[in-house]
Amino acid sequence: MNSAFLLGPLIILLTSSAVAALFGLPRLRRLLSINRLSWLLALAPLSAFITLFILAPKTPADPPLVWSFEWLPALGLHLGFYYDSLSAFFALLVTGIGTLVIIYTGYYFKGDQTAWRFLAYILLFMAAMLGVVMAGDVITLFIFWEGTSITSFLLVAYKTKDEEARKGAFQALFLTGGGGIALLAGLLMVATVTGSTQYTAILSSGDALRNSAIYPVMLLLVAFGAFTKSAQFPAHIWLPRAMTAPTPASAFLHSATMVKAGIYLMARMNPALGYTDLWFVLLTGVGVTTMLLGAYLGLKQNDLKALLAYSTVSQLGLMMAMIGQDIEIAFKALIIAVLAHALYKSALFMVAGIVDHETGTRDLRRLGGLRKSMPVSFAIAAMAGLSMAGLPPLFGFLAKETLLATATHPSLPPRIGDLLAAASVAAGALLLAQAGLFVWDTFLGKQKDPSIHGHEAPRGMLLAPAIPAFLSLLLGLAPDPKQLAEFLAGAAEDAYGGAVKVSLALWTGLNAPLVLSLIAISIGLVIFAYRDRVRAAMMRSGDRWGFQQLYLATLRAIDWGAGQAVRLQSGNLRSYLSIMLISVLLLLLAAVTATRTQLWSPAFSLTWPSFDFGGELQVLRAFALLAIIGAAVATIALSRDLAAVLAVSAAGLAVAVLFVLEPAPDVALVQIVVDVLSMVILVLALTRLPRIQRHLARQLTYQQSRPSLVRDILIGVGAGMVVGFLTLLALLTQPRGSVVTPYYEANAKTLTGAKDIVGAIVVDFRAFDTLIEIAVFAMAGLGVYTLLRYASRNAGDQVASAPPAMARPLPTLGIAGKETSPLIHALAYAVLPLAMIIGIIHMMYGHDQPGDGFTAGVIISLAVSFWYVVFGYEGTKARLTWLKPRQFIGTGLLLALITGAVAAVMTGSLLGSVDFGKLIGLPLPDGFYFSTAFLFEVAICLTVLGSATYMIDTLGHPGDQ
Amino acid sequence: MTSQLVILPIIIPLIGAAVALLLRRYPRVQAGWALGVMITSATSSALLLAQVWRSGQPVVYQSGGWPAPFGITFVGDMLAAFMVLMCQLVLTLGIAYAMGSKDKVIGYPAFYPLFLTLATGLTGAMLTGDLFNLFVFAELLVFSGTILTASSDDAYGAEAALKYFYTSLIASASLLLAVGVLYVSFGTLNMADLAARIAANPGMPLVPVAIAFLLVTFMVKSAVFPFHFWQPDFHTAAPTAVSAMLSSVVVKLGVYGFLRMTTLLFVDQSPAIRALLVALGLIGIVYGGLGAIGTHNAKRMLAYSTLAQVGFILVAVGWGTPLALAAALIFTFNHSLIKAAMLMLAGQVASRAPVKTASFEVVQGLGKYMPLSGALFFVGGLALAGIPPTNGFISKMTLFQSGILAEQWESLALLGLASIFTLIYVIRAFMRIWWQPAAGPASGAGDTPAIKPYGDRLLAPALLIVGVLVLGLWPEPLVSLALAVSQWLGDPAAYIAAVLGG
Amino acid sequence: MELLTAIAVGALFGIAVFQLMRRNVIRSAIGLILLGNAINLFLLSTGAYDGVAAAYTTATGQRSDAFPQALVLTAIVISMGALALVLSMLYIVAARYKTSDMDELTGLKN
Amino acid sequence: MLDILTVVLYIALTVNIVLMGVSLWRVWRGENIVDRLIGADLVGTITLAILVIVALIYRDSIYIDVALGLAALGFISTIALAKYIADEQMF
Amino acid sequence: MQAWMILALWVVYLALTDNLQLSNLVVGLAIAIGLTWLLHPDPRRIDVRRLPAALAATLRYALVVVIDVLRGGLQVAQITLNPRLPIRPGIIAIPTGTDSELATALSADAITLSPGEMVVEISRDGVMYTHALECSEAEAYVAEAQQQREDMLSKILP
Amino acid sequence: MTPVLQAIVVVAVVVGTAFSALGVLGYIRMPDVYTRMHATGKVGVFGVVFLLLAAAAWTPLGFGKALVLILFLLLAGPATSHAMASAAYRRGIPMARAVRDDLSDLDTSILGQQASD
Ligand code: NA
Ligand code: NA
Repeated sequence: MNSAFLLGPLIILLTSSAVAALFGLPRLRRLLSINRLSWLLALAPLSAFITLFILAPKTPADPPLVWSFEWLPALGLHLGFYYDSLSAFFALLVTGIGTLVIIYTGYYFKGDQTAWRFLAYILLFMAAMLGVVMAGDVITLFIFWEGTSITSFLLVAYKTKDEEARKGAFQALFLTGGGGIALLAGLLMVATVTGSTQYTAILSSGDALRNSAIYPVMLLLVAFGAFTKSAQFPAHIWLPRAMTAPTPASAFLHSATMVKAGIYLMARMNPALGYTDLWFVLLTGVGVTTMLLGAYLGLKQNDLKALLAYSTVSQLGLMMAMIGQDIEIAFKALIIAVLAHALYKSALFMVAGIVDHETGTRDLRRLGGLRKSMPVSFAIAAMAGLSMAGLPPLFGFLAKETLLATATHPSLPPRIGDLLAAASVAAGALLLAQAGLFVWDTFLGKQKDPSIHGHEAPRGMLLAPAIPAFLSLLLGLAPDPKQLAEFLAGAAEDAYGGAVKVSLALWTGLNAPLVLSLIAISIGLVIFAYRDRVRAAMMRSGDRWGFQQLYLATLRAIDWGAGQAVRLQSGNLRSYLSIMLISVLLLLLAAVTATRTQLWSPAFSLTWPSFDFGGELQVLRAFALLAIIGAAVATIALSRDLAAVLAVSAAGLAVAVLFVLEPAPDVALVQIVVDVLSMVILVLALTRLPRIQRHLARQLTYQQSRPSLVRDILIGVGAGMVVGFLTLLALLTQPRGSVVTPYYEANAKTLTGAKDIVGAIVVDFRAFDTLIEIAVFAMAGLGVYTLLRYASRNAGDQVASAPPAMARPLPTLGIAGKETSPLIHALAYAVLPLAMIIGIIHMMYGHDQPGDGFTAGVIISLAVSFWYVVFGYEGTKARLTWLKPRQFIGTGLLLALITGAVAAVMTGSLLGSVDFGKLIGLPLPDGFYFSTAFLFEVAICLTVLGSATYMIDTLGHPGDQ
Repeated sequence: MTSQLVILPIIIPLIGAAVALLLRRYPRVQAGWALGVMITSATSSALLLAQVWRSGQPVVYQSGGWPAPFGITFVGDMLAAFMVLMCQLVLTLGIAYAMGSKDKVIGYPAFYPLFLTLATGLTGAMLTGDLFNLFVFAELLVFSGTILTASSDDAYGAEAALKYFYTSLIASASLLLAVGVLYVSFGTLNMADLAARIAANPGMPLVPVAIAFLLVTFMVKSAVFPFHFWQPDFHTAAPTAVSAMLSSVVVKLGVYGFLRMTTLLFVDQSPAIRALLVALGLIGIVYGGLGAIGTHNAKRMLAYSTLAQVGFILVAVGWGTPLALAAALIFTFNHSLIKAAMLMLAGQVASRAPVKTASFEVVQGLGKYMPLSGALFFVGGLALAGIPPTNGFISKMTLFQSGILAEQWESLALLGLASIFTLIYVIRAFMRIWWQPAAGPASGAGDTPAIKPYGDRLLAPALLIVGVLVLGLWPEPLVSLALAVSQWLGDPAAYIAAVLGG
Repeated sequence: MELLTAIAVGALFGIAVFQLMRRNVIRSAIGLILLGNAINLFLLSTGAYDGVAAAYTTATGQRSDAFPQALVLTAIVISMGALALVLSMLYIVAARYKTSDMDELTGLKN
Repeated sequence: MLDILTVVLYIALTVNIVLMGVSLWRVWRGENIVDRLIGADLVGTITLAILVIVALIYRDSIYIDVALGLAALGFISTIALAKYIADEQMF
Repeated sequence: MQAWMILALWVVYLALTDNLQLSNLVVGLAIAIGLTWLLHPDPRRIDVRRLPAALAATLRYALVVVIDVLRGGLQVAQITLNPRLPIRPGIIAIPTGTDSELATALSADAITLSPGEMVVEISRDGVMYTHALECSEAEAYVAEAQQQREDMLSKILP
Repeated sequence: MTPVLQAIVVVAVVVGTAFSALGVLGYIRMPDVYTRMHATGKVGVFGVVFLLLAAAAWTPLGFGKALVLILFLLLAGPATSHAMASAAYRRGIPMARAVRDDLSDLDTSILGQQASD
């Protein structure tokens, strides 16, 4: 048999889901009623069922079908299938019941043409579920596993408007998703120990796995994943709340399939991970607790589906407990229990759906006496209910008998056996009572609510539950069908890892299990008889287990944490800054102390300013340093903002003096032009603040709570000490060497023709820095422009600026007002051309003297700003029509890049150095080279001019377009 | 030409920006031009990666023809080429989104130029082999991002941008201090040269100081706790086309930086750095996850989510084994696609809201009219939560696997626990927008919903989600690429030799 | 002299940081300028040589280290741009949120 | 090497430093804003003088180029500030 | 005016570059012409025949200003050093007859340059409101000096 | 040649610095901002101009450059003083010991108003 056929069912189901989804298109939707569509779509699971049946190993001796392909060779991962009896058993359940559910769906949603969505989801779910049970490796398993979680989420929340539905779906996803994370980790650990993700390897590596040091962890993780999925205590809480799903989904997911995924997984892993004490204790403990708890809670329910849900929880616990055992019969019990449960529970769910559908309620307190109006439903319910109650001659009886046989098996440790037996009896009794509740109180007895009138469901709808219910009876009555027994034995063997004998004979003689069974039945009947009183007492006792409360509390805790987390995001920039700066300081402290770094060298010696003659420049330096400190302090101490601006400007000038003394004339020049430009735009910005706000701001300067002031001072002192100390280290470190500077010094003249080494670095050696730097500057200017001319206008930002208050309005011309005096005009007329010439000289001869394209651009733009001051905004615009900042920026950047590109063509290197003048033989003035560097300077100048003009222009007149 | 390949991804967007600036009178031409530029640029980065991968050698380019370490070297090694391709792919889709966006800011003449300089800054910072040059590129990135956000239609854009810019000052100052300290100690700023000299003389006293400052720099860039405060604001208030870039690729600059620090510059000192990264990553995972749950706005939620997702990446970088580094890279790549798509979708929903905001109060229930967005968002959400068959699953799987192999049990446990947060916020957001009935302004009067008939176009996020699924179903290329990159990262000597020897 | 330089640079940096954290937005912008100045002075102090002559090829005597100077040139330009950008944002803040108080800029939180 | 020119230059430098100090003091403690502005302008001018003296001491005209920049720009800020003081607007 | 400007810019360029090579002359002229074209001042023609006289007047004007300035400088020095600070400051109105903006500007410049006087405001009809340290004596003297300067300026300016 | 040059330079430096000192002295001694500007204006003109002349003689600085700078200062200095004086007057900063004020007749606003600072 070609194992690739295994892909078939999956593809069929996925395709059918896509087909259903296509009916989301209105045009298609009109073609078929939802009823017919589901009949049509039911062919998909049916054909999958048939295919799987054909492919299935029929006896324990048949080898598994294995198919895989290399999915992620880089990590050695495969995807594939492993189709043995266990897989086939579950796969056939999935597709078999799936077929019925699809048919049922069509009736359930009759007339609701939007139900294509449901069909698409449930078929997708079916595919995922099939993938889980057929997976050939843990990765494939996990992929489909998560697929079932997601699709079931969509199904549970199908009635999206219903808050309960959303909550239930969320809870299910939260728990199964959390389990999924654990499962992934666990499975990856398994794969790591095994060295392979594939079952073929894993199943034969049981000893390695059990002996691994991380065995407990991986087992707990895998089990946690399985427990959440299979609603095991304490994750059982999601299942009843998932009953908000439309009944077809509940029937399928919450009885027959998805909740069994955990059972399947643990059964699958049993040969690899089982047979240890931990395994036994864990599965038995959790399973038994779940079994009892589910049975107990089920009896409390008024909602038919909730009742079924809890009884499902109980059965799942039972199955889990069986897997925990290490005896053959437990696995026989397991397989039979799964089958029995799938049959009766899906039937009951579908009947519950029919009742709901036909009467409009699922509330036991309102239902009753439907036997007459819904006889077929009653018959189906009765059959399935008897099976659930574990009464002969139904298949459920066999399941219970086998379970009790396991519990009383001699090879079990005595106390465990007693415990298991007692639990089984208790659960069996409670389940019987529940089954009675379901059947009796719905169909028999008196009609409780006269407004409820039952109608029998359509035949097709009845067909779906009838088949599994009838099978429950058939399998019970059939005298030990050999082939089926063989098949089930195969499945049990795959889970057990050894031979299992399965017979399906109902009657095994009068033995301990039968006695126990009779006890259970008797107790169950008593409880049923006194159900009203029992249930009332249970209701009074409240939800003592409180795991739902625990879940809600967990969510609340998370939400509380979330609230705290976002509260940290207080919105206060100053506190952000202080936290960050403190962190920086701590990090530095940690870095230095952790590495036990000796920052201070004993060789360091401090020299004081020497006042010997000839060292007077040192005095100037000392003065400049003191001036810097003074000016910086003044920026704090001066209460007027304008005075503080003057102080910062003075500090900048003092810094320039220090640069001169370095000596670094180039830097000093740039510092000066930038200082002036900064002051101009700072004052411009000051004019943009409304006076009221300016006054408020002034009051704010010293308005601060004492703790925060202390905090800021400490941060300032800390930061200052760090940088001061670093400066000291930088100055004292000896010998200091530079790898790069000697090269620049040696090659500036010869390779770039520049006397000015700094200039050579800026426009030649590290031209790329400069290129990007001017791009930054360009974007800054453009940004100012965009923000103030576009964003601010669009947002309707308004500065409520009062008209300028002149203390003395004069009719004469001076400095104020729209028109300034002729003397100042004359200066303006002189300064712009002068600035341009100076700028041009900076560009032409910048490689021999301080100044470069940047200073050129700033100087010219400052001259332009002076025009703004002198002639006013409109006046300047009218006079300097050639001043187009955006074009300047664009052209400048482009020119720089083109220059670089031309150099790239000519020298093979972007921003390389080419002297065109020399190349063409142009007779140029000494010291002027018509070279790439010159063009680059021009480009810089244009860009900077454009950008600085934007800054001045828009900060001065933000409202203008 | 082959070595020029490494600067093309930098230069093409820059040229594009300059030209776009001159095209302001023709907005459509400008937009088309920008897209063309970005596609070209992305193609060049793909070629770069192809060449590096094929040859096994980094493409080194000495700009201006000056030999290293004297000029500025650009190095397209596996890491840089990988990151750059990722960035440029997403940036291309960002432009595509912008073109279909209804934001007013898109219409400003400087929008596309700024977008392109953002690309230049990001790309350049990753390709440059010089620490100071990295500073300059990072500034270009900061400036472009700041302006784009400050001019956002969102009224809080300016506030967010201001906060970001102030925070970036800390990064910039730190980087410059690091530059100074390294220059004092080693006399060079070429990263390969530095790496060689630091390795030769690891005991230089100022090295820990430099490490601390560089860490701060990249922590700000990647919004690592406690340098993250700017991030939720900034990524929320930015125009959607931009915030999708910021939260997906731009934050990865820090990740790049951490990788360079631990695998090239400070190999000897890396154990301590790694330990710190693991701790910070875990804090980020918890904090970001909680923040995403606690916040009130879909875009903001995704921004917080980025804090957490970067946390996952940092943990992997901190583990530092070859597989962990590969996992970090896979995570990085996948998250870029996912987060870009998610933010675009959140923005798309906001673009149809009666008041343009992604605030849950406003967009609640709007999804009813946007089923396709919902489907895409759902798939994206699954990817974010690491659920198959999306690429997010591949990220999570390789991450877990690497943690298991590295036997990092404690961090793995915390990481696993906190990853449930993702599921919580993604699902809640999805349910609130697409399932919960509308309330507030969106509910409108009577039957007519107060929803704008047209919003941003879905093409870009749809393409991204297709990518999310394709990479989830067929992860082989990405995984083997990431493995190749991580293998390359294990050999700093090759990087140094390629730069200094060539 | 080194000590005085270090103290001045440290003081400048510390005051810059302090100013950056003022409520008054103008003071904060002033802090930005001071910060740039302090960092540039620090960068210059990393120069490898105690120069007595400017870094020109024609100079005689020990030249100052040209390399940090080139870096400082770039840094100055960038901080200038930063100032302009910050000021324009402060304008919007004043116009849009009607405040000059950093503490009132809390529209974005949680 | 202590020729008279050197002595004079150093004295001039010292004097200018003192003058600068005085001017800075007035910027700090000016009686009104214009007074401070005068002081600030004076600071600029004295800086200019100091730059020229430094150029004379180094005997290098490079510093004059720096001075040229300051000279060509310093007054711009002064006049712009004067405008601002006069009517709270620059333009 | 344009030729004046070209000439002035050319001279300034040459002075600043300190290079009289032919190529630099050409480059300088090109720059001067380019800048003039860019800034396009009032297109007033100049009379070439008046050029020598104008240049001579300019020199004399400069000399007068320099002498004024030096003399006044010493005066102010005396005042400043005098412990009694003998000043009688005030603002006086000095009318000028010129209507040309440039002439007004140059006059104001000269007045302000001379120590002891400083133009505070200028009325639209050319009256200089001048702050003087010694306003009682200054008025007549200043007016006279102003007349002298105006005569010369009228020769210089077209 | 050099001694003569040195002598010229010494004189220029001494004169220039002396004027600067005088200017600053006047800045301190004069009673109001207007009178102070008279004094400080000297620094810009004399102090710097003489130093520039010295520089032209003593450093490679060309005379042409120095001359341009000087001429420029001769224009910019007065203009600056003028602007500051105008600003002070318009701001309403009072004159001390003033014996007359021809401008006050033109002042259309309430006289005697004092500026806040
Ligand atoms: Na230069
Ligand atoms: Na005067």
